[in-house]
Amino acid sequence: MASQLGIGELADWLGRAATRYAAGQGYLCDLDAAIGDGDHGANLARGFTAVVAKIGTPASPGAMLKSSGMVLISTVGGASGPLYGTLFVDMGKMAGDAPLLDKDAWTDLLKAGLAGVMARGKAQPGDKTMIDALDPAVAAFAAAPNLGTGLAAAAQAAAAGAAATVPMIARKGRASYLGERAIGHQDPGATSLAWLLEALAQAAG
Amino acid sequence: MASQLGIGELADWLGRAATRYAAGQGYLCDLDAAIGDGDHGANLARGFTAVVAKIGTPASPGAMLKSSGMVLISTVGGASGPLYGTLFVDMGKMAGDAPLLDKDAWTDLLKAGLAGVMARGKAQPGDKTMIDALDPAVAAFAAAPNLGTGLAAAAQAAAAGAAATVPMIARKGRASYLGERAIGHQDPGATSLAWLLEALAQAAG
Amino acid sequence: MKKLINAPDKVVDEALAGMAAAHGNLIKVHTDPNFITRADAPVPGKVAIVSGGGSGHEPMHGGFVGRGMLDAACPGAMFTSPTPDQMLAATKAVNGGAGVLHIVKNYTGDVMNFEMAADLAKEERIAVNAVVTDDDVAVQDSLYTAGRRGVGGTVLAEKICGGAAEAGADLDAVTSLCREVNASVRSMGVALSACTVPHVGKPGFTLADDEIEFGIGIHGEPGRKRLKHASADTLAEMLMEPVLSDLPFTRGDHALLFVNGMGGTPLIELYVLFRKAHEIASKHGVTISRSLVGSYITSLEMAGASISLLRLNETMVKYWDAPVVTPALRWGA
Amino acid sequence: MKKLINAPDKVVDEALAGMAAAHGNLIKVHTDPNFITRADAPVPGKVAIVSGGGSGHEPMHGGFVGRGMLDAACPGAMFTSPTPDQMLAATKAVNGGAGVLHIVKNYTGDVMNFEMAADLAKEERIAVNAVVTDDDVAVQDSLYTAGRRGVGGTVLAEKICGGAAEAGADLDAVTSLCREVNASVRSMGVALSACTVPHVGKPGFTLADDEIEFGIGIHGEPGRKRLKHASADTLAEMLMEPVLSDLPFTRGDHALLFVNGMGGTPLIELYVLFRKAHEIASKHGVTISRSLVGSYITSLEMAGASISLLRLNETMVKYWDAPVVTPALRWGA
Ligand SMILES: Nc1ncnc2c1ncn2[C@@H]1O[C@H](COP(=O)(O)OP(=O)(O)O)[C@@H](O)[C@H]1O
Ligand SMILES: Nc1ncnc2c1ncn2[C@@H]1O[C@H](COP(=O)(O)OP(=O)(O)O)[C@@H](O)[C@H]1O
Ligand SMILES: [Mg+2]
Ligand SMILES: [Mg+2]
Ligand SMILES: [Mg+2]
Ligand SMILES: [Mg+2]
Repeated sequence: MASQLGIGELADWLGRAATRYAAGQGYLCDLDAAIGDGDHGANLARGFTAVVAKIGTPASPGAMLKSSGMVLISTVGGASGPLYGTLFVDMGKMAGDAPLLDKDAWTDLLKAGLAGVMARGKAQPGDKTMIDALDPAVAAFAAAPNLGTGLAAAAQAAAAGAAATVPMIARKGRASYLGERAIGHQDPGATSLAWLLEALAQAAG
Repeated sequence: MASQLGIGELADWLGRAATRYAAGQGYLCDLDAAIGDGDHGANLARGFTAVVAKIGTPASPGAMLKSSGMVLISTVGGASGPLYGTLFVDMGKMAGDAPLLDKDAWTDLLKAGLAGVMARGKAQPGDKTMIDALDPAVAAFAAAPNLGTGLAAAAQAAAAGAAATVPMIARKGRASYLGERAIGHQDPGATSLAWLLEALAQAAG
Repeated sequence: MKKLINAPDKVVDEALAGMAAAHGNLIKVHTDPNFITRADAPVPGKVAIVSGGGSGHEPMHGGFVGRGMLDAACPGAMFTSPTPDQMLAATKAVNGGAGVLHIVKNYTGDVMNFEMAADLAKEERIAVNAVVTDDDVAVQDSLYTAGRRGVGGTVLAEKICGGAAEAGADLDAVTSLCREVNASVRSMGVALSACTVPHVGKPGFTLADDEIEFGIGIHGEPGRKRLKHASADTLAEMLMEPVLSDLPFTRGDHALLFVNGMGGTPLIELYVLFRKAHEIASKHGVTISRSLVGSYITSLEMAGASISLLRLNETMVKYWDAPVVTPALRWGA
Repeated sequence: MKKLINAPDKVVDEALAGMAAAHGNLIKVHTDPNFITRADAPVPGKVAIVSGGGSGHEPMHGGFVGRGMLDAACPGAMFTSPTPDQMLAATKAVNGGAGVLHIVKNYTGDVMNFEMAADLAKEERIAVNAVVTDDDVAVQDSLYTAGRRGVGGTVLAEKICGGAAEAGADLDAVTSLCREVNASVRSMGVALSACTVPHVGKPGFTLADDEIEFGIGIHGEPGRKRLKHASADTLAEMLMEPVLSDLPFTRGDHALLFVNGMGGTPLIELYVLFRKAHEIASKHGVTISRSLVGSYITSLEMAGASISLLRLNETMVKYWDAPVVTPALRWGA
């Protein structure tokens, strides 16, 4: 397990995410059909497939993250497009030109991404959105001793956060239209975000 | 069993027919759904209900038959409206002003009705239409010794004629669009015509 | 059966009341007997056009009543041709002294009921011509059938003849134009699902998930054959082949392509079908110079579509383009 | 799933190709990114109106592009809001120098994507205003929801604002008219069946034969509550009650009544519903002086309907009546 990640690991991450979304899109769509409009899996599969197809050879991890975010913004659509797009763009901006990203850099990146998504979508923890996976993941990562344990902890926290959305009433996104009927269903965006961090942990080592 | 029928028996006949169509409209619609458009039972139920509602106290059997035919023409619609309407109107014309109709009169009436329906619809026996019930019924009636046996024989022949439509390919009406797919289904119009003659036999005693 | 209705035997009357409430500026709804006339009928000196048929095909025909199309429409019970008293009353109401054309779709019931009405109208000294439309290539026109059915081409005939009548053409001219349109158009349809006639309460047939009915009419009846479902492009080929070869359409023809929904098929799918039908026509050397896409002649909530192709001449184009102001078709004014 | 399509991921592009083939005289279809403009865009000196949203709602919005309504529409993937690059490209393509109004239905995705596009357009010095429509009374507008959804009222806003823009109103005037229409319209919908998103392949929910979803949006999602099916008249009461009381509409109001089909409901049923809704409005003292009946904002093949009621003022009536020449709405020219 490396103590820093470069564009090779990032490309691996995005590839793993794309594969995961392509394979699991039916499951995510089912989650979204229950409390949304049934397209979340297809949206992300389309977006990350495009990211991988257009990835090229960017100069730095930051450039790769930014351009991936732009591709997501222009291919995903829906609520998750601007949100996932902003996550990547804002992480990319924070990464600057650094060729390699260590634990501290990743802490900054993840915090910037979280802040960006929260600014864009105005959701708070507990609103039954992807924030419920991302927010605890960022906290768990920051608290971990090193990059490897941090990414593993982040993935676990995100999965736990996604699971914790089941009993929630939604206050943002389509699921909020359902009121109490949203109870008992896991949020698709929180789930897909947990998958993203799981892919990152795998790519890191 | 009377040897002549007057407006009392005719009113009874029309009432029995109306009741029969109202009760059996689902069955007729099912037959029609298989090889037509599923409305035959509803058409006749609507028409004969109107006949009974508007029957009033006509001066003669002929007047009653004619006005019933006019009501059928203006309430049934579809293929069966003009055909059943013509059947009654032409029987009524043949009946003239006679207060009572005996076996010979009924032979003329039924022949006139059959001729009218065939002129209007241009169907021949074997085309899988109501003619396949009416034509053998008229022949059976004419061959019988008296009114009572004649009406019973007519009802039986019509029922047999309707049953005999099952293996036919239709050459008239909607069922003709189906080609060989019409084989195996009994013609709804032949069936309803058999019911009409059964009601007549019952009304006659 | 789940429908937005109150009772099966009230659907037609209540829908007519709804049409009257929604389109009072364009049409007038008459009851007992039921018929719809354009609001300004009769138009003195103009040939009047009357059509009609069973209900359940909306917007046809009531939605086509108005300036530049039909003067009157007679709605029968669901999928049941209207009765002669309706057509007689409508014919009298819209007769502007220049005669009346009955446009009748070729179904035994429609033909007989319109015939009886025309006879009655003639007794009242109204000049009535009738044209029976029969554009459906799914049925062979032979001694062994009731003849080809009138389907999508009827809508085109009503629009074009309406334009001609509005422009002052006389009864014989409108009549022969109607015959010409009917002779120049061919149609074919496919169902992906059945429909449920309200008073029947269950679907006219049942299709497995991978089955379609090919060569359907417009009364929810099964078609010529049951086939395996296929892609939109394949279905477009299967629909266009008999349409193109029957007339036949030839290289250099200009045509109007009408992709019609059966009632339950969303518009986006009709455009997918249109795309391929247009491509097939072009490959065949037929230029599509006019188009119509939408659910105009329907079978209640049936999923499916039909394609009609009309070989155009200058007169037809002129009257197709002419202003039309009806609830369902409207342009140019 | 049985649809007239070739492949789930091709539906949108192929339908756009079909629209281009069918309506080349009215609209222009651009690809990569996807957007539709009126054929004569940009119109110099005219405020341009851009809308958009997920596909599957046809004819909205692409069918509303043309003179007197939208200058451009951006179709997203099925039920998925379009992306900012589409709105940016459309905005640039139709900008005639008088500014661009974005009409955005209130869904998280649509709002965010349009916002990003507006930011980018402003960077290119195009004046962009945005109005977010939210006429759906099924959702409570509160801190606990994403706010009311934009539904049927959006169609009315697009028509009326299109009329104003065509008549030369400036960007601020068109913008405030749009806000006013949105503030004056309320809508409510009911589903009798679910719809199937092509790439999902199965219905979004399942209803028993006697169940309905009440208070639905337009994305095939379940509604506010599942209820027992009822007669059309009862459903009309249930839909009209919250619509009338929310604004509230009061005695003496003049209104436009829009009965909209969700895609799979036949027109005849919409008229049955219209009849009762009209009667209820009248009883409430609201005069229905304009009407719209048809499937204009849909959820694929979903069976069901929505009712929108717009309190009219003179300006709205004037621009509602103004000429419109689009594939789906057309009158007066
Ligand atoms: N305001 C918001 N902030 C953060 N996440 C949100 C917000 N609104 C929605 N989401 C997330 O987006 C997910 C839905 O994404 P998706 O289905 O792709 O978009 P749409 O709802 O437009 O169809 C939800 O499950 C939720 O996690
Ligand atoms: N040309 C014809 N001559 C005699 N009977 C006919 C003819 N065409 C149809 N029919 C009869 O009419 C019946 C159908 O009647 P109905 O369903 O009421 O009318 P429609 O076919 O218009 O829906 C058929 O079953 C057949 O018996
Ligand atoms: Mg979604
Ligand atoms: Mg029938
Ligand atoms: Mg019928
Ligand atoms: Mg979506």
